[in-house]
Amino acid sequence: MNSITSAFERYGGINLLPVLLALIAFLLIGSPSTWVTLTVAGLAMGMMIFLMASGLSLVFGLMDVLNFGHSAFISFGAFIAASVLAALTAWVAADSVILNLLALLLAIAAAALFGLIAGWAFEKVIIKPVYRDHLRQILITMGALIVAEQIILAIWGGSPISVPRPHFLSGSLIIGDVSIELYRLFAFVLGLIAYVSLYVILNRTRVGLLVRAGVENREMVEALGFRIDRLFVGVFVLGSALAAIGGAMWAGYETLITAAIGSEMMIIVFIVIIIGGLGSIEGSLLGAIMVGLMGNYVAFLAPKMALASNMILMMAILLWRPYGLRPAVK
Amino acid sequence: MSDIAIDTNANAARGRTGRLVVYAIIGAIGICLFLAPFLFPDVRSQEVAARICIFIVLVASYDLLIGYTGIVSFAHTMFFGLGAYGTAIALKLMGPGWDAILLGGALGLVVSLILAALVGLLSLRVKAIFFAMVTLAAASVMAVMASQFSDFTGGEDGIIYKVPKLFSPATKLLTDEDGKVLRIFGAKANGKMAAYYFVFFGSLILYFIMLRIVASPLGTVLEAIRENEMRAEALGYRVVLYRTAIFCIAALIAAGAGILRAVWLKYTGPETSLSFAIMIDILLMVVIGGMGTMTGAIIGATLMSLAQFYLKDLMQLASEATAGIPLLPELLAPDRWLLWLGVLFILLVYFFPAGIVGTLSRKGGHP
Amino acid sequence: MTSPILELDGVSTDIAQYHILHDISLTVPEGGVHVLLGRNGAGKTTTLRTIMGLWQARAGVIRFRGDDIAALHTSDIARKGIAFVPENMGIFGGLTVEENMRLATHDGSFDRDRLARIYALFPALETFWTKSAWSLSGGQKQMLAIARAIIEKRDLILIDEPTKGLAPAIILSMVDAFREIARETTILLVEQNFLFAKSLGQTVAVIDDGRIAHTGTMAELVEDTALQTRLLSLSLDAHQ
Amino acid sequence: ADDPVKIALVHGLSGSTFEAFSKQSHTGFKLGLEYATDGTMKINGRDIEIIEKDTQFKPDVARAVLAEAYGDDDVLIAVGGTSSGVTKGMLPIAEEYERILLVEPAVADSLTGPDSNRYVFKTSRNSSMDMQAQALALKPGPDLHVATLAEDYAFGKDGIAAFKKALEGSGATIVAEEYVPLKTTDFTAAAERMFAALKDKEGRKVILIYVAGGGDPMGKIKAMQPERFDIEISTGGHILPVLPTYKRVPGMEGAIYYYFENPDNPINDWLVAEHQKRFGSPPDFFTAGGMAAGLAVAKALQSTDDWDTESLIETMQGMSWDTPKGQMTFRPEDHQALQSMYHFKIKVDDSVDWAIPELVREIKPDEMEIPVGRNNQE
Amino acid sequence: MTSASLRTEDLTIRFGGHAAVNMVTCAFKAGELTVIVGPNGAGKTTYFNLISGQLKPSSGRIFKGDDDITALSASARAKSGIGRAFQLTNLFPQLSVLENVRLAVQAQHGLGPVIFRSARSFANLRDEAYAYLEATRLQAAAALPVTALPHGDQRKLEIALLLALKPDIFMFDEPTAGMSVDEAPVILELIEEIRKDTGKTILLVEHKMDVVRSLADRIIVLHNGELVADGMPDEVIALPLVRDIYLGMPAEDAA
Ligand SMILES: Nc1ncnc2c1ncn2[C@@H]1O[C@H](COP(=O)(O)OP(=O)(O)OP(=O)(O)O)[C@@H](O)[C@H]1O
Ligand SMILES: Nc1ncnc2c1ncn2[C@@H]1O[C@H](COP(=O)(O)OP(=O)(O)OP(=O)(O)O)[C@@H](O)[C@H]1O
Ligand SMILES: [Mg+2]
Ligand SMILES: [Mg+2]
Repeated sequence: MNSITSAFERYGGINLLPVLLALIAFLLIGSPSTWVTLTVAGLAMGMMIFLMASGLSLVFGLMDVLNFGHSAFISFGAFIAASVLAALTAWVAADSVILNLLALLLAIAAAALFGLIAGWAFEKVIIKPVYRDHLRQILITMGALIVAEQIILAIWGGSPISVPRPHFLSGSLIIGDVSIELYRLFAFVLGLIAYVSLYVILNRTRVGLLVRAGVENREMVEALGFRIDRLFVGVFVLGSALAAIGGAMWAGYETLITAAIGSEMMIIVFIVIIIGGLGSIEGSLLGAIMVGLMGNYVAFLAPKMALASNMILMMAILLWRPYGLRPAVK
Repeated sequence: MSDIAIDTNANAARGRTGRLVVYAIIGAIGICLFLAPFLFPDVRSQEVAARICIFIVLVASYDLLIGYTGIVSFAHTMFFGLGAYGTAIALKLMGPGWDAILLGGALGLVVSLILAALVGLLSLRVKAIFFAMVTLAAASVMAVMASQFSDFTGGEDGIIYKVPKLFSPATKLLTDEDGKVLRIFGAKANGKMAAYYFVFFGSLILYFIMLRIVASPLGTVLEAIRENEMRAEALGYRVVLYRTAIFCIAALIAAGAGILRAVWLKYTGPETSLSFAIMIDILLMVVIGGMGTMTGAIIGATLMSLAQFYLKDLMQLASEATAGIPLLPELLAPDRWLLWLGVLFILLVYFFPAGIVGTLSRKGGHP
Repeated sequence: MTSPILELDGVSTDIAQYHILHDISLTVPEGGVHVLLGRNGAGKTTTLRTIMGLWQARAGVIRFRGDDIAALHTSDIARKGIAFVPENMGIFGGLTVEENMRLATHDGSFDRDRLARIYALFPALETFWTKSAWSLSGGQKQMLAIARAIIEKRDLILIDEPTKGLAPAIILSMVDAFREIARETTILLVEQNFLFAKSLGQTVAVIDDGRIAHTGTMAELVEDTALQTRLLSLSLDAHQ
Repeated sequence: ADDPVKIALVHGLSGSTFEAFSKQSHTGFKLGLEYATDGTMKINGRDIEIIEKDTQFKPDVARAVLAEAYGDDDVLIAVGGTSSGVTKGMLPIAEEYERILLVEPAVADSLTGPDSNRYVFKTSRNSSMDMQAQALALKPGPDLHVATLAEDYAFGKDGIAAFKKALEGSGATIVAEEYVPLKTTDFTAAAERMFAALKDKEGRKVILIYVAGGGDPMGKIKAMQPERFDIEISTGGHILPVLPTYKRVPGMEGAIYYYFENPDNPINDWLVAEHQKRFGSPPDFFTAGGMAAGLAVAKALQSTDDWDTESLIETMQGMSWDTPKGQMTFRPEDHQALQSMYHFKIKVDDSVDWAIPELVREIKPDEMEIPVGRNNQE
Repeated sequence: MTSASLRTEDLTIRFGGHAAVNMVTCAFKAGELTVIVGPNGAGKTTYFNLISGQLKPSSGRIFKGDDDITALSASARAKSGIGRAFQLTNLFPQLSVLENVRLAVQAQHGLGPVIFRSARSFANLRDEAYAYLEATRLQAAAALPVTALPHGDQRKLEIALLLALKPDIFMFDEPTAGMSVDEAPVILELIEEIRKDTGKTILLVEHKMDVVRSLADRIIVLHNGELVADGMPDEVIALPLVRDIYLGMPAEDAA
């Protein structure tokens, strides 16, 4: 038993969980083509969830702020991207990959820019007065969420809005009986880029450390000569921008969006960051991929269980590791 | 030291006037609720008053957990729903009788108690955030079950049923010479009034039970657990048992509130007794009123319910009054009332950091 | 002596509605160890926190090297070269010992010589270098708090009761260490352990009930047992 | 000279994205009254006053405001609501106050079922109509193999049950029934299961999608290219904002409740023209539905002199009246309005923002066997 | 061995590979005041934590009188008469000073689970709590929240709580740390007071050698988790090992 666990640790420890999951699923599913289709779809789904969850994980895990308004950034990101794409219909529908890509990147950039600016304002007005006070955070961010959703309703109206998908990303890559949606491939790549950049920022600089220290004892960090308030703004803004990018990607995936798009994702986002462990983007990635894969496998093998699968996964992991898979903070 | 003494007195005096204000508000709300059928005979006010009564109980019972003991649970609506569905299903299956209310209500209470004890004993020893997630999971499982067993629960659509004759609007409690329903100050002494007083006194009893609990030695132990669990244990208090006990008590009271709700509404569905939206409402009411204060529940529940029912009308008036002015009428358009509710939350947090009661009486909640 | 590094002039501090410090005036000369004494609740901690900008002075001037720092943000005060070892030690329990130390450096890298000297002074820190700080013993936490303040050269270190909870051997070696540190740095020390204070201090100020009750040199105070008794009730404890 | 007659519109106007549907319904209702009264908004010389109430999409609020409308505002007829659950909670209030509740646009069959009562009339379509029409649009025969996809709750299951019933006797076979949890966003697994069930079958192979919420299952399954197994997708028509997503399935056939170009009658022509003129866009599902309700109220009021509830019920039972969707009839037993549905085929025209559900044929009420929910005659 | 009121047998706890308390076997008698000394990190607080139940041992056993209490929870041990004050102040921060002590008194009376009587109606509890505040000279601060107390007063409150539990076994973890010279004697007097009652056992962790000398009946020395010396104060202080690892100077200079 011990030798198994130590071998497990040696070859990557908990990072192997998704691989293990995929292996088990392979045995149960039987058909290799179906397995590949489901696995690729699950991975891409995981990456999109990662984009939405990582921001919250940073803010919640590092700054200890329970931001129920996070979903507003997802929604705004989605709607802004949709509007940009709608304005660039000609480019989106064009037969040129470059124009397609340009339109898509512009849409994502617009969402990210919004996330940065709105995140900054949000921190100043909403979050600042309530650091360290979870319940007031819930109240005030909930208030802000209502306001944000109403603003979306006022601007974009209540009917669903359809999001044009760039021409080069529609359809699937068909290899044998395997079908891989192109959009999911793109989401996967973008998620990976976001992950790597975040990893560098947080691990190659002292930012992560400082923020964690600041949550524990703000005064002491200031007495060491750091402006914790500016740091917090920075992290918050980063988290909001990620949420907005995630929302933009999600809008392209859903193709039909309503103002509730963000809040509908919140439960899954919370599950992911709790599975992953608060404050660590490695954890968020791991959690998101687990949830993505699990969702698809279970939906195929036992559709009745699909709804409960995420909850069960979360409970199982918490029983095994009460702080999640890779917490940055305990 | 002398300066400190003087200042403490001044502070205490300020706290005292604040507390007086709070008691005055509570008194006013209490009288309004007691006399609601006479003071506000219109239909909507009746609904609002009954809702306030029920939510005061629900919110106060939640405050036992979150404010007094520091337990964050998302399963409170689960117990509320168990009480409501128990009563509702019994009324539906057995027909409108007191036996159905008794049996269904008792069933709801028993199931709540068992579930609360299980959840509490199994998971109250772990970290707060984990417990919150366990309760969230439990609550969502319950919601799925309500949707799946639609033969009993009516699924998403809920169930409608009749209640004992005494509570039907057609019942005449008192009659005048012509045999018509007697009117007292414009209020009809009919079954509706009976139903309202059933809810009112039911809530009152539950509320008094909670008042006793928080003032009892048990209540002080709960506060100690909230403040420093490890130290409470070191003083000789079995923390897990206390937490489980209060979790069960809160669950029972919530289920009790659910019974009242089911009887009053004559309709039970996920949106009225099980949904996460209600959970959020409860949370907001607790925080607005002031955590760790039983009076906060009264103010929070009243304010929030009034806002949910009347803010829109108020805005209608404001919007009409400002008709000539540019921009303002659009911002005040009644359909945007939720926007202003959101703004209201934000302002409340700014100006009443410890909730209304907490801030007024300067008995700051814990940070 | 050279011009003072720190000067408090008529500083009064309120915490919430309580008036805690009244008209505190104090000069800390450059170099050496300077001691702030006083009984429990006298206001020593409050004085240090006021200097650090963690409480805002209601009135008065705080000059560091001639600049008024009373209105500055805590982090700016720290960046002027002032380190602070708070009463509750201010350890980041969620971080490792190493991470705690790293945050106290200006660029995240350590000066090997200084680190070696700190290891020699507090060997436990080397042993627990990669462990979470919350698992340290009470005394080890105190060591970490002091080590953080001296990991880089500072102009002024404010230390609040560093010897509490430390074993005698460590206190002894700290006397030497502080002497050495004080060669390049000025130390303002709040201390209850008169023995320790006596062996280090050059000047001394006594606070009572939020007011300065006495200022002078340590030598004076050591000589004058009557003064000791009056200010610190020292005679009550024959051993000291 | 007389007091105006009051009518309450009780819908969810805030708190859910469906509030847009309620607003369409209001617009339609007013247009209906306007059409019926030639713009005077007077019937039998009495003004009509419309009171709007917001249910906030909460059943308890809905019950309160409906009771308020009947009890305090003394309205003659109330119209609403938007979501089925909320509307179900409103039904007993109508009985309690002995006033008419006209259900529009909530769809559930159960609103005219055993829990309903004789004061409830319903102009909106119900799920059975959707699914029966959908089945007819598939032109079922022995070579047809269908896999169904629906959400796992009462609405989804009832819909599929109605669909299966409509196929009975046609020889068509259902090869798989997939139920996904509510609010599912990833349909890969369900699609794989349906592909597996269908791909080796001979004859026509169809995936029938019956998912009410968002999630765009049609687009997502289409992206997996079911045509490589010769599998077609079929789903019901949708509101205009959703129709752009149908551009991905040109040639798809199904049934739709309303598309402004499909019905051919003067009322619809007027509606389309007026709507285009006033709002710059064509009318949608719920505008048409609202208008049908408005016309029903107007016709009922115009047909009796005695405006009390009992005589109105008598008038409305079995009443036929003209709407933008042609003639509708309140079935006397359960007060459900029987109405036409439209068999369509998707046409993509790049100059139109959305995909056009081009009319194949009108499915008349008598072609569908809509189950009777209750019997108000007894 | 029955004369021992508290006894640990091969008591050991490991954190990872590191044994913070290692095979400590020791018995404490009623009426005896034992001072535990040792360098920082020697395992003194951890030893206390094991005895009072905040930590569970990896191996070894703990007896109170003749009963094996190794498996009991912290609360059960507190009820059985083992009381302690903490090294790092550990109180109920938002409650008032009086309320803190009242909670301890209430625990001692076993009145926690009472639901349907007002806590205020137990006037005796309040009076008793107040008496402990007087004993620790905290009566002036009775109404203040703990957060407003200066450090020294918080230490005193810690001790008031311990007194209120009326244990048979008192454990003090550096009670006078951070206390000024005029305050410390108050605490020492209190400890002397307890010692007069011969039924009580006192364990004290202390670094101030003058305090150690004036109070101790017996000294035990922990080093790296192991018990390295045990005996009369003068003997132990004179041991070269102790001077080496703990005092760091010739014993005569220690004062
Ligand atoms: N947060 C606070 N709120 C209210 N009063 C406070 C607060 N902090 C300190 N005080 C009061 O300020 C006075 C001075 O406290 P301070 O901590 O400066 O004393 P000290 O000299 O450091 O004492 P000690 O030696 O015990 O640490 C005390 O009377 C204390 O009650
Ligand atoms: N929970 C824990 N996890 C890991 N190591 C721990 C833990 N608790 C204590 N230790 C380690 O055990 C050793 C003993 O710690 P303890 O607190 O008992 O020391 P102490 O003798 O009380 O010292 P001091 O006089 O400094 O208070 C220390 O080295 C400490 O780092
Ligand atoms: Mg101090
Ligand atoms: Mg210790």
